[in-house]
Amino acid sequence: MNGVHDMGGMQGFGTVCPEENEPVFHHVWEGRMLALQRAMGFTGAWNIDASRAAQEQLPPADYLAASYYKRWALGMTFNLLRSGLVDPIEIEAGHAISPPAKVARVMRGTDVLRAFTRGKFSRDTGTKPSFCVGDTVRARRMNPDTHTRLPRYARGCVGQIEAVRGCHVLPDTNSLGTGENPQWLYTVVFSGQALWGQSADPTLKVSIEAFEPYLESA
Amino acid sequence: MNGVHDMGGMQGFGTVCPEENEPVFHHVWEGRMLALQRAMGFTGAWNIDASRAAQEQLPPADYLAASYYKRWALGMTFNLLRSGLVDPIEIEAGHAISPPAKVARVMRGTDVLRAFTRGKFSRDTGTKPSFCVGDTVRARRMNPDTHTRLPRYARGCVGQIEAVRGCHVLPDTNSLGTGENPQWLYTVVFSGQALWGQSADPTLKVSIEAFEPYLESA
Amino acid sequence: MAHDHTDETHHAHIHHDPDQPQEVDEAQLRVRALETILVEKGYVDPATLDSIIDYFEHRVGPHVGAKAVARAWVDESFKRALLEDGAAAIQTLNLVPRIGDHLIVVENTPMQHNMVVCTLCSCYPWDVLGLPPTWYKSAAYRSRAIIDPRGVLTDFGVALPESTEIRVWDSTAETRFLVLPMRPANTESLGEDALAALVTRNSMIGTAVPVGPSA
Amino acid sequence: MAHDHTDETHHAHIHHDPDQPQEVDEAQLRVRALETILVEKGYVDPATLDSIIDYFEHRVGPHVGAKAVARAWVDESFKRALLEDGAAAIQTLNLVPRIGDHLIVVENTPMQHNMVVCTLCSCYPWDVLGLPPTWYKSAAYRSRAIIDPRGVLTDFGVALPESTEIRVWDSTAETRFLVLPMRPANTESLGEDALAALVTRNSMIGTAVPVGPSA
Repeated sequence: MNGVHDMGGMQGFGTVCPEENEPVFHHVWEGRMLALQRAMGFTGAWNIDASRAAQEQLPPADYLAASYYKRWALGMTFNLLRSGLVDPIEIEAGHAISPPAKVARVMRGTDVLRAFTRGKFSRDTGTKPSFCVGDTVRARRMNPDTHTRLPRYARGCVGQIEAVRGCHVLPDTNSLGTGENPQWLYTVVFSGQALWGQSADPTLKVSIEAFEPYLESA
Repeated sequence: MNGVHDMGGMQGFGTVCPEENEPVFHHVWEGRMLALQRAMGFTGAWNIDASRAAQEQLPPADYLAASYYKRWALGMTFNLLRSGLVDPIEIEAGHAISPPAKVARVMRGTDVLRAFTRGKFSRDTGTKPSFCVGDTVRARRMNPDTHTRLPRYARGCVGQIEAVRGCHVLPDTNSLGTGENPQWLYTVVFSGQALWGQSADPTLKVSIEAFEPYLESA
Repeated sequence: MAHDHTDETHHAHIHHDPDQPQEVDEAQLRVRALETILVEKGYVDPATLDSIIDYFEHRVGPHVGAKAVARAWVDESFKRALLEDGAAAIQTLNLVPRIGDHLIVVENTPMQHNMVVCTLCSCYPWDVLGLPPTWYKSAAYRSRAIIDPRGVLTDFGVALPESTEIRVWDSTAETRFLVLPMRPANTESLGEDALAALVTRNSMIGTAVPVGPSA
Repeated sequence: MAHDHTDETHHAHIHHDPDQPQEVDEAQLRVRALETILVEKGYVDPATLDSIIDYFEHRVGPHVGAKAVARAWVDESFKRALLEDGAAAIQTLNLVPRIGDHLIVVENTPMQHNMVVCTLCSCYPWDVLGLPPTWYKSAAYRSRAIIDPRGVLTDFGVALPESTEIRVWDSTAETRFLVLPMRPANTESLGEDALAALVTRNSMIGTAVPVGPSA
């Protein structure tokens, strides 16, 4: 989806403001939100791609106005309602009203350390990649109105395959719940000028991690 | 500038909601704002391109959250401060404090009808256009962080010159106050598939009005 | 997903309705302050502001474009002149003081339907249509018109034949566009004024199609 | 214009500071309500939530990555292993239960400086760096890092030689990136722990450069 979340190359967001000695959380509720996200992720009610997709469908003005963890809260609310785990009236009321739905598993204290291994997204498919290191490729012009991980700034641009990363779950379908559909994943590197034109910094190179369906020979 | 104002092709803003029997203004202040904009435009303190540029530099979340005429008010405030016609303290106070600056002219009742002719932006430069009707051109990849009228969605795409519109004031320089710098203006038409990829509506064609520096032969 | 979230996320939204009371109050105060300052500074004349508002509320509007369309429907030579130079042709109708240059009239045909948008702001041929409606200025229209025009037309209840080419004109310069819609069926007996009454504003932007009387 | 408006438009802004009290109150209430509902429904266990927070506050953080960097500076074979397979190499240090797959370590050299961003959300190698700082998640960083990385570095007070190639890695998949910075000068006498203390979080994202002791 071409949303405001896809902000690579946008101008006008001002300067970057690092904070000295930044705490892990600025407010207690931020930590609670993070923990809720992890715990709900563990239930298997939705996958990480659906989590991202939920945030991307927030109204653009809301997306930009909300802080990071507030976006998480809004995205989770969307997925709780969509999955039927929570009723709209419960969100309004702020407590449970109807009986719980069934979830695959509930995270307990003993699961926590195990749950902190980042998920494994590579899959063995027995297929062969279509591109090899050094190949010249073009990122496709594609504009699905659903979740995708091909950023707009790269579309239509020509770059080189720099690495083949294995076959990975495709977010485009996984976010929709229509399957993991694993695809070869590549690091594709573009010159700054290929992305931004002749006046770009000549010392700039940018890479994206691109799934095979995002690419075509060039 | 690659800002949220450049929203062609974005998804997620929802459906279009026409209003039956829509009034010219929904609130009295909207009409006052429109009139202020016209009256200040007449003073020559800034040009229309600077007006647009002022709105484009609003923080993106503010741009999206504000209504149309509220954006005008915010943009005008920016230009009043930038041009020195009004002091920040006056904006805070809501009334004039320091003596007025000099403006080229003030609109009076007798000027109103004359002022309602839309400005003429074509200029006779004695130059010849580089492209003719039927030429295949590519919209340049250019990403100035100042005002431009080449929308992002067209950049890097190949289309055809459909009409030559004469030499017109270039917004890119005019907005900065660095000159009218008139350039040949063309209607360039793209197939939907050139812009959006193979899955685009095959019956779609989109044209932009493109100044010659926005284009290269393809 | 992009199109079906309206209901489901209702409860998840922060509300930014531009017409909500808070926004109106804040904008109203800001504009009142601007007017006070600019009048006190002598940059603007309050009586002139009233005249400007009056002009947009009562003098200019879609009736200007509608009259030109109706004339084009009944007068082939006017239609040719309109398509040749929209500003010059409409000028001859003496409806408004002067039409701005580079008004480009684009003709709908059974093969091609035209729609006008300004993706970068909300440029609009106000000298022949008056001020743009809110939907024309909305992010929804500005963003979708060029990538999903048939979806936008559905929002307006308009369904075109699948084979009709849709041509969208993005108003990225100071040229302005007016759609010349097709004359509806069953209008052979109508005079120019009755025809003009069928020509809606939206039909001259390209999001509606004029409808004739039932047969 | 994009870079100089901060002061001039101060008075023209609607304030949307995400940390303003109103946003905090609203978010806090929303999150409290979510927690209440999810606990009452039995989907989450409150004691487990505490453990998760504890993990991120006290167990994982930039010290993990810093240790790996320092080891690579003193142990060439570890460095080769780290560049070959970041997850497997760091696993051998036994600092955290398990490092996620596809952790890609990219090495700064006098010719090339690496920076990591996620333009689409805020993907980050949290298993070796902990939670991302606010600036990493900001629209300013996500938007500018790939088009104006030298400008971004200026915001961090970092100026690289004009000839240095800047390589920005956009984390658009489940691969994660860790920058291996260059060992600073005047550190020949330092042990591994003292070296690790020089390795800041930002230097492993690519927005800082480790600084050695003064000569």
